[in-house]
Amino acid sequence: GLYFPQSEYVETVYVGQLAGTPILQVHAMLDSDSERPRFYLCGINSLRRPAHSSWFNLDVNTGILSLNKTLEESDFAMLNRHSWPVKKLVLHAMVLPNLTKKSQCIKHSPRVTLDFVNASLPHCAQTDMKELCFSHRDTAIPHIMENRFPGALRQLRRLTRLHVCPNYTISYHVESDTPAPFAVDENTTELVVTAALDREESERYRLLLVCTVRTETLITKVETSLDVFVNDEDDNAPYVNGTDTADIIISFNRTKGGSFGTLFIFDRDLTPIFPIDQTHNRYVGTLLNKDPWIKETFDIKGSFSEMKAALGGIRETVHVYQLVLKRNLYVTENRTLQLDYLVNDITYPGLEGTVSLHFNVTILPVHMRFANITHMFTLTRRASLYAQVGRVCVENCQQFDGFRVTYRLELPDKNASADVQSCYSAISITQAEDEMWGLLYVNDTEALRRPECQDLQYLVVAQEEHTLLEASTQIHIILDAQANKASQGSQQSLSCAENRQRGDCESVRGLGATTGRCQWRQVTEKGISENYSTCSPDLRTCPDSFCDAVESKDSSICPQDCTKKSVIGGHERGLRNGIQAGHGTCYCISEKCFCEKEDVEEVICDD
Amino acid sequence: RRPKPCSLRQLELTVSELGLGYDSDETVLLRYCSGKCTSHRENYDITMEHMMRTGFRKKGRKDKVSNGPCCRPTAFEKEFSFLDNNSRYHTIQNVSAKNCGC
Amino acid sequence: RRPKPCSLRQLELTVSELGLGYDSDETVLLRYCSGKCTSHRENYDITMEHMMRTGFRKKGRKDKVSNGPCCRPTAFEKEFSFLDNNSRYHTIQNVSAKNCGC
Amino acid sequence: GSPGSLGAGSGPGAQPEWVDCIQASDMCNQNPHCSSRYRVMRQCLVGKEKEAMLDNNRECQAALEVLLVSPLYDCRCKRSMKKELQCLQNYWTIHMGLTEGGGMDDTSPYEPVAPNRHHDAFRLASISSGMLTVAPKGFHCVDAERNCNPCLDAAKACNLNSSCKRQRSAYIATCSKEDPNKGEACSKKRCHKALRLFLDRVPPEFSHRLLFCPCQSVGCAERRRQTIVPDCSYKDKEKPNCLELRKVCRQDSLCRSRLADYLVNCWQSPQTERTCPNQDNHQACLASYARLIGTDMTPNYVDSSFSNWTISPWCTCKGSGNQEEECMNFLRYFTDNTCLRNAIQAFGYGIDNMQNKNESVPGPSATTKMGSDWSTATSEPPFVTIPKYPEPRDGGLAKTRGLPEDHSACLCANVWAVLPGLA
Repeated sequence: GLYFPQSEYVETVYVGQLAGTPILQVHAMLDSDSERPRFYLCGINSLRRPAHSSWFNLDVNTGILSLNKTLEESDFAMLNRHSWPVKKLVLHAMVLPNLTKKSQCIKHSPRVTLDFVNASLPHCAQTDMKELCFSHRDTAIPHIMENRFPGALRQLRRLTRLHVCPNYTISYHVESDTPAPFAVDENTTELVVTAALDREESERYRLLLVCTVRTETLITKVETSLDVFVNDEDDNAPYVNGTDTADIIISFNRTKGGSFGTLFIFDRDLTPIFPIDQTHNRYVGTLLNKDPWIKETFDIKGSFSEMKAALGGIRETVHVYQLVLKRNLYVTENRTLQLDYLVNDITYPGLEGTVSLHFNVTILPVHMRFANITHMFTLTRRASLYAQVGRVCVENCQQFDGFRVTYRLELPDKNASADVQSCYSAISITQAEDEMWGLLYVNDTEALRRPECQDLQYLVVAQEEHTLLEASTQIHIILDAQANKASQGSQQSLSCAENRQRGDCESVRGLGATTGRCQWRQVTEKGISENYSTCSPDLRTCPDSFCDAVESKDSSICPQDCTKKSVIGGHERGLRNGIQAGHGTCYCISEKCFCEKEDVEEVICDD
Repeated sequence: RRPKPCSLRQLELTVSELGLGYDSDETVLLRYCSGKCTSHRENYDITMEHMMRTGFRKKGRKDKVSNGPCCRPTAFEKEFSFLDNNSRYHTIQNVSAKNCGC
Repeated sequence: RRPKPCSLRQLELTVSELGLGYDSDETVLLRYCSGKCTSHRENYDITMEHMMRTGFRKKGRKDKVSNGPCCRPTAFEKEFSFLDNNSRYHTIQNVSAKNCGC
Repeated sequence: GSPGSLGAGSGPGAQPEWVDCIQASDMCNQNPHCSSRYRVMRQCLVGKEKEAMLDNNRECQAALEVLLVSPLYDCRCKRSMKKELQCLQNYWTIHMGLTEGGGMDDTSPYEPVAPNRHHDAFRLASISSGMLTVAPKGFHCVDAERNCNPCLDAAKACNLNSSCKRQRSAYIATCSKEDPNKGEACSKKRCHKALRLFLDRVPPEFSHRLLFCPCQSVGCAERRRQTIVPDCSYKDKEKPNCLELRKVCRQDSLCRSRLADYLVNCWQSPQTERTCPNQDNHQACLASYARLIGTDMTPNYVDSSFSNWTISPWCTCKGSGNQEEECMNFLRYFTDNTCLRNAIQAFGYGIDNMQNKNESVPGPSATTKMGSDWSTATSEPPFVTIPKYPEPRDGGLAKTRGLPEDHSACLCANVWAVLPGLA
């Protein structure tokens, strides 16, 4: 409907100005040819209209605000008790397409702020040319809706100064670097937009307003710039620039929430992200497929962002659409389908406000199989409890997402003798919640060291948890030479991490030690380093800032990766637990870890 | 010169100078405990001193024991946070003493 | 050989061997505290270690500080009485530890 | 008399101490006529339909009219007072109904600060002309050889004061503590509270020094940027639209109050010659800026540039649609604020030696620059300025005559005059 191009009007009024004196003129732009704007003063909120509003009159047809009474000193004093020489009067105006008695303001009613000065209007001699030409504090920037009717948007003449210098002639004209459909109506001195505007062509016009003041002896030109913004409306249909079809293959990653494929829809109109419930350029999407399986399995996720057009840098919108899985897919799922998605720009009035997008989806089954190789692992009989032997993984397991594969060990020959079967307790397999591979580790050192337990062969069975699909493979663990008697002593295995020096570390057995002995890592850098010195059961897996499935079986295996307790000394914590970086040597005593420079001997307090 | 008794002392130094490995030019007031605890010794301490000198050796023991109460913090300042020279924040606990005792 | 943590130990010896100057052949079970307090150390201790090595000297300080919690009795056996070799009774306090702590 | 002039201690002429809005609410509750309307008013403001309720509901209108002549209209809140939030909530119970919709017309619920009694040691024009910051006199470098880093010295001063050190460690620990179970870097809510506590409890000579230390190096500027632990208190995954952020802030009494206070003390519309309200009271501006930290509208330096730094809340004007101009205008309160820039630079020059703390001016509010839109709005004392006009393009023949009687003009206008024969 009718709208005000400005949300704020500012002017100054003086004691002594007479009833009928024009103050300023508000303007409304037409929304349709038949509209006739009716202007009214109104009350912004629930209060009785302020006393001073009765001093003013707003002409219902012209929008000219003028004085209803002569402004007196008493009016100024009565306003309020402050002693400021200038008091601010605030009014509000509204425009309706018909006559009304309503006094409550409607939405978007501009504010009129009048500075009431406790002095009389300056005479011509005291009036500067600038004051004569332009209302001094009117910095409001007009906003004009695109595609609308030409019309006056602003009174350039300073109405309060109309009769201050009667023998001056004042005229206005407008200039602009780039062609702009604006002119000045010489009779009414109103700035007029002469044609419907198109925001998609220009969002803003930078005008130069020139006021010419002619006296008998002098011609003075006063210029000032005025920006006019063009407001957007949904007058452009969505379009695809490039393809409207995405070919998608879903194989290993079939997890709920996974997103696939990306299609773009462009729109030369703006799409504000605030306020959210804005009804401007709103897109609604509809999945056209009726198949319930598709509706339960897939969704389309849309998002949009603002971008600048290559040509002219005009703001526009790009919408991005992706296919999203609403649930995990079983490994056996194997089908091809086409999704059709209709996007509708519901605020675009024209017919072509819709665009169809197509997602050609191929869902491949996941084959559970092990690589066709013989899995060989070597292991020393001196290995400690929890020593990691190696990993087993079905093909492509690293890319699996959305389903879980568990691993177990079985004897290749179920009717082997009890003695032979007892050897097989030597090795076990485990797996972390979020890991797709199995970790082989030493589970029984006694069995490992028994001479009769020669090379061990296991059957690894991998099973998918929903479909119970299985795959298996043979693994072969080759044990090195006889475990010598010395190392078989019942030396109590302790946490490698407790050792603070290379000598102690490499001479001691520790939980998880693959070689049977702990391994020392020496830092070279100064300060707090990720390669801190430490004693580890196996430098390949500890410390690596990751508390894996075997390490989490016992806090003494690799506290450097798994400790949740506080760390003393200069350090940086790992993302979830453990020590990411440490100063000097890091060592741990029952999960409490310390990082410090190591060249010290124990000092007793012998004061 | 009578040995100073166990008390709280302070020293202004940079975080880097704390020797914890952090690289930061921020300054901190390090409070620590130093001084003698002689007046808090018990018969136990006199005996321990004797045992450390000769007693344990005679009994074939190599234990190391403290022959007197230590001047130690009885409470720490809970935490100290600072920005290091790579613009990363760190918070360290119990680095400065709040009060001392034997 | 893992450094033994701070714990209560005991040793049988005569009163004369206590080194307190009493002459008595009576036997006493002396309990004392020994062992490491490594796992009770705090940032303070690491800093003190560094300061003792270089820090204090750089700042012109000569303070001596303990760079770790001490293994000390947290309670004593209240008293112990005995007859010396001149048939005179004596009672001495706090000569044997009841329990230990860092 | 005009509405709002009644109420304890606000008779004409008298300049009494301010009534705080907790006392005012107690006084109203002791008066049956007032307390019943107060209850009605609180009902009117509950829920989403409060704007419609205020405009159309007769009972709400009647209640508001009674409350406008109660002490609740002219009450104010002291900064860092006990029960500050409750005081602010009482204030907004009345004033929520007085302000227009989205506009930034809130008057500050806090007691107005006293105008700056002595002008700055040297005219700030040299600063406001965008001169590069030079090594400030106020912040002499403690250690000549080490490159000068006043922000590091500020951290040192705090660390050597046990209370400041404890408070600083508390908010940094809270703001840099990972929240693993929630998978978030930290708890922004807890961090904001810790920051507010720090800024409330630690005197400005420590906190302002950390926030506004003048920098001559990237390292120093980065330390200054890090002061509020921005990864937790400031940044977020996405940048909201600034109008959205303003709306969220105005729905929270504390944020709305501190934003209003910031605008009242830190924003001077370009029309006047002074760069800061309250006679260039830089201290009041810095204090109200600092108190925005820890609210939804937390501002910060956007990068570690030291010469021409920019301050902004965490928001963007992208996606503003037709309200881009309004959005940019709001953002300029931070990114293009001469008063804030001068106040920070003056702090760096050591000019503002905290002589006029936040003493409050007695009596009801006299300064409502933003102009509350109701009848008794006033404006500041007459703004006297010689308009800054760019030199006329080709040298005008006659200069403008006489002083403009309206003393000021904000429009930049080029003027030149031509003899009739030559036109």
